[in-house]
Amino acid sequence: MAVWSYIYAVWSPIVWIIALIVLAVIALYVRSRGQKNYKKGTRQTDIFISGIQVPPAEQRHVQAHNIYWGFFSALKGFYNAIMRPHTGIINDYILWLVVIMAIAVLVIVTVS
Amino acid sequence: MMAYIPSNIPFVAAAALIGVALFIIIFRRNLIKIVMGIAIMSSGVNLFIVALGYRAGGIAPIYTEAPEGPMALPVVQALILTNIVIGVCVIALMLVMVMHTFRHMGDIDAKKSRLLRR
Amino acid sequence: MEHLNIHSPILIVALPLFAAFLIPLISRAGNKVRGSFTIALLSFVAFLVGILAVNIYTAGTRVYTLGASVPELAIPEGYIVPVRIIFQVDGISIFMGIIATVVMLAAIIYSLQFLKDQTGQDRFYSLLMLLYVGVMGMVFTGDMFNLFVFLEIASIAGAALAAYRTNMADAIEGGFKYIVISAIGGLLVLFAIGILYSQYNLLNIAALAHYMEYGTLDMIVLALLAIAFVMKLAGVPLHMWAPDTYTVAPAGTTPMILVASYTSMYALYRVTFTLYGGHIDTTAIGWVLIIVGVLSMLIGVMMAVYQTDIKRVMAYHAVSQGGYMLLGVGVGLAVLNDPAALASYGRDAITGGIFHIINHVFYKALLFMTAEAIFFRIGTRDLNKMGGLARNMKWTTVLFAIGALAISGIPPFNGFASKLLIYETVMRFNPILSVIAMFVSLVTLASFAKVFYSAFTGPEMPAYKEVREVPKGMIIGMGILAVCIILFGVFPGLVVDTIVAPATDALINQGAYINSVMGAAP
Amino acid sequence: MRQIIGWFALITLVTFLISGALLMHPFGYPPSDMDDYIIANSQAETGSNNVVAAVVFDYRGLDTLGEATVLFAAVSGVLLLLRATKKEGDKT
Amino acid sequence: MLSKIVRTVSNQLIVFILIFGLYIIMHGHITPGGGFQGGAVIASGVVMLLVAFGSSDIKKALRERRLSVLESSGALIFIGVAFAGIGTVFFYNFLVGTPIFGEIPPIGSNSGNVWTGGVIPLMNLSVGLKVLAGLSAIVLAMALFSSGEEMEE
Repeated sequence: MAVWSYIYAVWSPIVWIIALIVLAVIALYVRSRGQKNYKKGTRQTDIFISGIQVPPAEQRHVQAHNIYWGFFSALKGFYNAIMRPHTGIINDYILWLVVIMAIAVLVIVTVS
Repeated sequence: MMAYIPSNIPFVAAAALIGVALFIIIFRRNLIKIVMGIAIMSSGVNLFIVALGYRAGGIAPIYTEAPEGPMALPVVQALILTNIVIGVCVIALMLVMVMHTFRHMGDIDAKKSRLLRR
Repeated sequence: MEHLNIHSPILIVALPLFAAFLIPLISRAGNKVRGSFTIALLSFVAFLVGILAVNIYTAGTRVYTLGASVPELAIPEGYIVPVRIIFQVDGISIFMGIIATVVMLAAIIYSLQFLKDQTGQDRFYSLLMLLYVGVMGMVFTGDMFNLFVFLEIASIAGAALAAYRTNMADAIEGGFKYIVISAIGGLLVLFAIGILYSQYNLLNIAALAHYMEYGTLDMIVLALLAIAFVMKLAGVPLHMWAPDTYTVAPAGTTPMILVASYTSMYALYRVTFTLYGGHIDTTAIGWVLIIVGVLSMLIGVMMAVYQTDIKRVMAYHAVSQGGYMLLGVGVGLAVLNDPAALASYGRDAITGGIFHIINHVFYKALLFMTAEAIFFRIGTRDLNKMGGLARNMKWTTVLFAIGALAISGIPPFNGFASKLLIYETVMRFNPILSVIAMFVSLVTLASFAKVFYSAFTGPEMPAYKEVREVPKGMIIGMGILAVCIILFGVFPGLVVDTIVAPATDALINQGAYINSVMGAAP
Repeated sequence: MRQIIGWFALITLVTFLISGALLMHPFGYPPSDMDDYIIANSQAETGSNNVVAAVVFDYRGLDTLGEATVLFAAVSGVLLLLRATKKEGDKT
Repeated sequence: MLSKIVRTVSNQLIVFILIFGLYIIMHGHITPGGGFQGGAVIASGVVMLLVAFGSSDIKKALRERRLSVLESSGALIFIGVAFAGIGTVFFYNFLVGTPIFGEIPPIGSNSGNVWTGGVIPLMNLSVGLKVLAGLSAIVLAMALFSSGEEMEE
């Protein structure tokens, strides 16, 4: 029931969950072996950026717009290409429909 | 194929009407004109479907005081009755949305009154 | 009980319809009365769906002829073709029905709290019921024109609901786009139905499939129907309406509009497998589906990473995940006429594609609901303005995490189960496609990591110090879906064997569908 | 660019639609298996002289119910969209 | 609001429009017409009144709430008649052969009899109610919106 087997692989979520629990136990054990003399709220846990003034908490949050900035700038050409069709004009949506439908009719009639 | 051209004119007219409607919907930016295009397209489809049911020399499919003769097909007439009402409903709803668009944006140009893109 | 069983196909459609007509009257008695009435009626309908499902899994396809003297009398005595409208419910119909019913229940429970102080509630619930009726009618009917009528019901109700927030200009725009797209798609479908009618003088799907000759006109019809349905299910490059509409629709309705688009996917499968199966070049059509699927996956996910509107991210992911379904079923369709390949992986590919529908609808509905929960509390959908919400909205955070992990294909949630099936089978068909699918899954994870990071983690924003957890009703609505996600992820074998395998068989076995109506013909 | 693509696609599609219209059965001589049954039997089965009414309300009654539903949905939608939204505590 | 001539004429004309619409609705099963067509005729009469008298006057007479109730009840009667046949099958024409609208006309061309058609006249009536209320409500709502008046909730 929980073991799900077909041609290639056997996949059992129960085994996966058990493995996950075992791993979690190991991780907790390793964590509990760590140093005990760290205290929250002292200078030990303060942020240190090579001596630069640390901004207040509200400004430290990276905005969604800036996440994966490198990814987008690397793929700039690709994004420019796929952004162009997304005009948001309803006429263009219908134009796409007509174009694809014309192609589909051509393909289906010529193939068969 | 050529032999059918004179007798198949109603179907051709309906197909042409759909083409005209698609032209309007693609090339006209005015939202009201888009709605008009859909109305024309609806009429084209209705014309096409009701023309399917015509029988040469046929009479309306009603037995009350019916003269002799073959009857036109009744199912298509029921179908377009349904589609006419659907068309009216769709157009009413679209016009309400165009009214709201105008109220919000002060414009019914599809290119100028859009907020959602990309 | 026996009576209920016999009439269950029509009762499942007619009772919500009755409720939709009654809701404007009943609303005068107050919001509580309307809420309990809606929930009670939907629970009863869910019970009927259960009865019908059990019956179909044991006894096979069910035929219900409306207005005949006996429900099973599909063809009038002594005649050769069906005349009346026939409801024909088989494995895949009831599969879609189960999806719609579960999502509808969750959406109604969620909306009861979500809309508590809003205006226009009576119309809202009425239209939501009509959307459900449209979906159920589309999947149960065995008649082409009836399919069109229910498609239009679903479209009109969906468009009106998408534009529910009339104070916002973008809501109106999303609704307008949806209704224009639906109207044109619907008219093209109707034109195609007219051509079919002119050739065979029939409207019943099984009878049409029985008499199908596949001439030039039928090819034009296939193109019209297929492309119109591809647009309604938001396959690239006809997907652009989907983000616009899903983004603005209020929470309870977005999942139902999503279900309505997958109902169009059902109609596409019905057309390609049942109506034209056995005539078309399945390899070519299968490859068309695969190409549309791969394009949807890639472009959908790449667009989703870029977005900064939380619902728009999810809407583009809906496009992308739709690609998985098309990919799986497309692979199965491509090898449909090759018995060896079909038995070794084609059937499993279709199973994976169909299984992904139910999984995707559940977690995407959950994600849309969590996004609207955030909107409900902070009044914006912009990810740039969010941050630190996990501190005050713990349940929402947990539920969002479940949905995000499920959509990214992390075991043991349900997304992994169907994605694994698709990867494995597509790998044997063409390894490159499988690699693309895995890459898309990876980008999906990255995209949801971005959403999770920018909305829930981080320091507490000063503007959102007073934000509270959403009301209990909304959490219950989301919880139903979350429980389904976890159960489906932990027991995938059970789900596949009970509800997905019959759906696959129903798609592949065209002869059984035709026989259940045309078997009685002399 | 857009104009050219649009015209090209439109002309292709309409050409196919028109050629489809030409390939159809000659106007006035449709095949009529289903309709013949209805014309022959509607009076005996439904008692209605008007065959179209018999089709609309009896043979294809569910379509008419659907059509009434569409009208209901449109009215609900119009009244929903044109509702007064000035109530207190109404979030947009 | 238009001139006095228009108002007076439309006041007289609405009666005939109502009668004609009702005739089309009730004879739907023997002559061309039916619920939708008759309902549309009556709704066009309402539109005529709307044009002649202006939306604010009509609003007092035709409350949108009443129209909505009328529409719901039309739809409920329709689906109720369909449900009534569920002893056999949904949409079964259970009135054929009974005294109410149940007579079978002579097969072939005949002069027409109102007491035929089974459930068809009932459905015509309910659909007629629904269509006249629905279309009037749509037009009224749009007129009120474009004239800037608030509708009652």
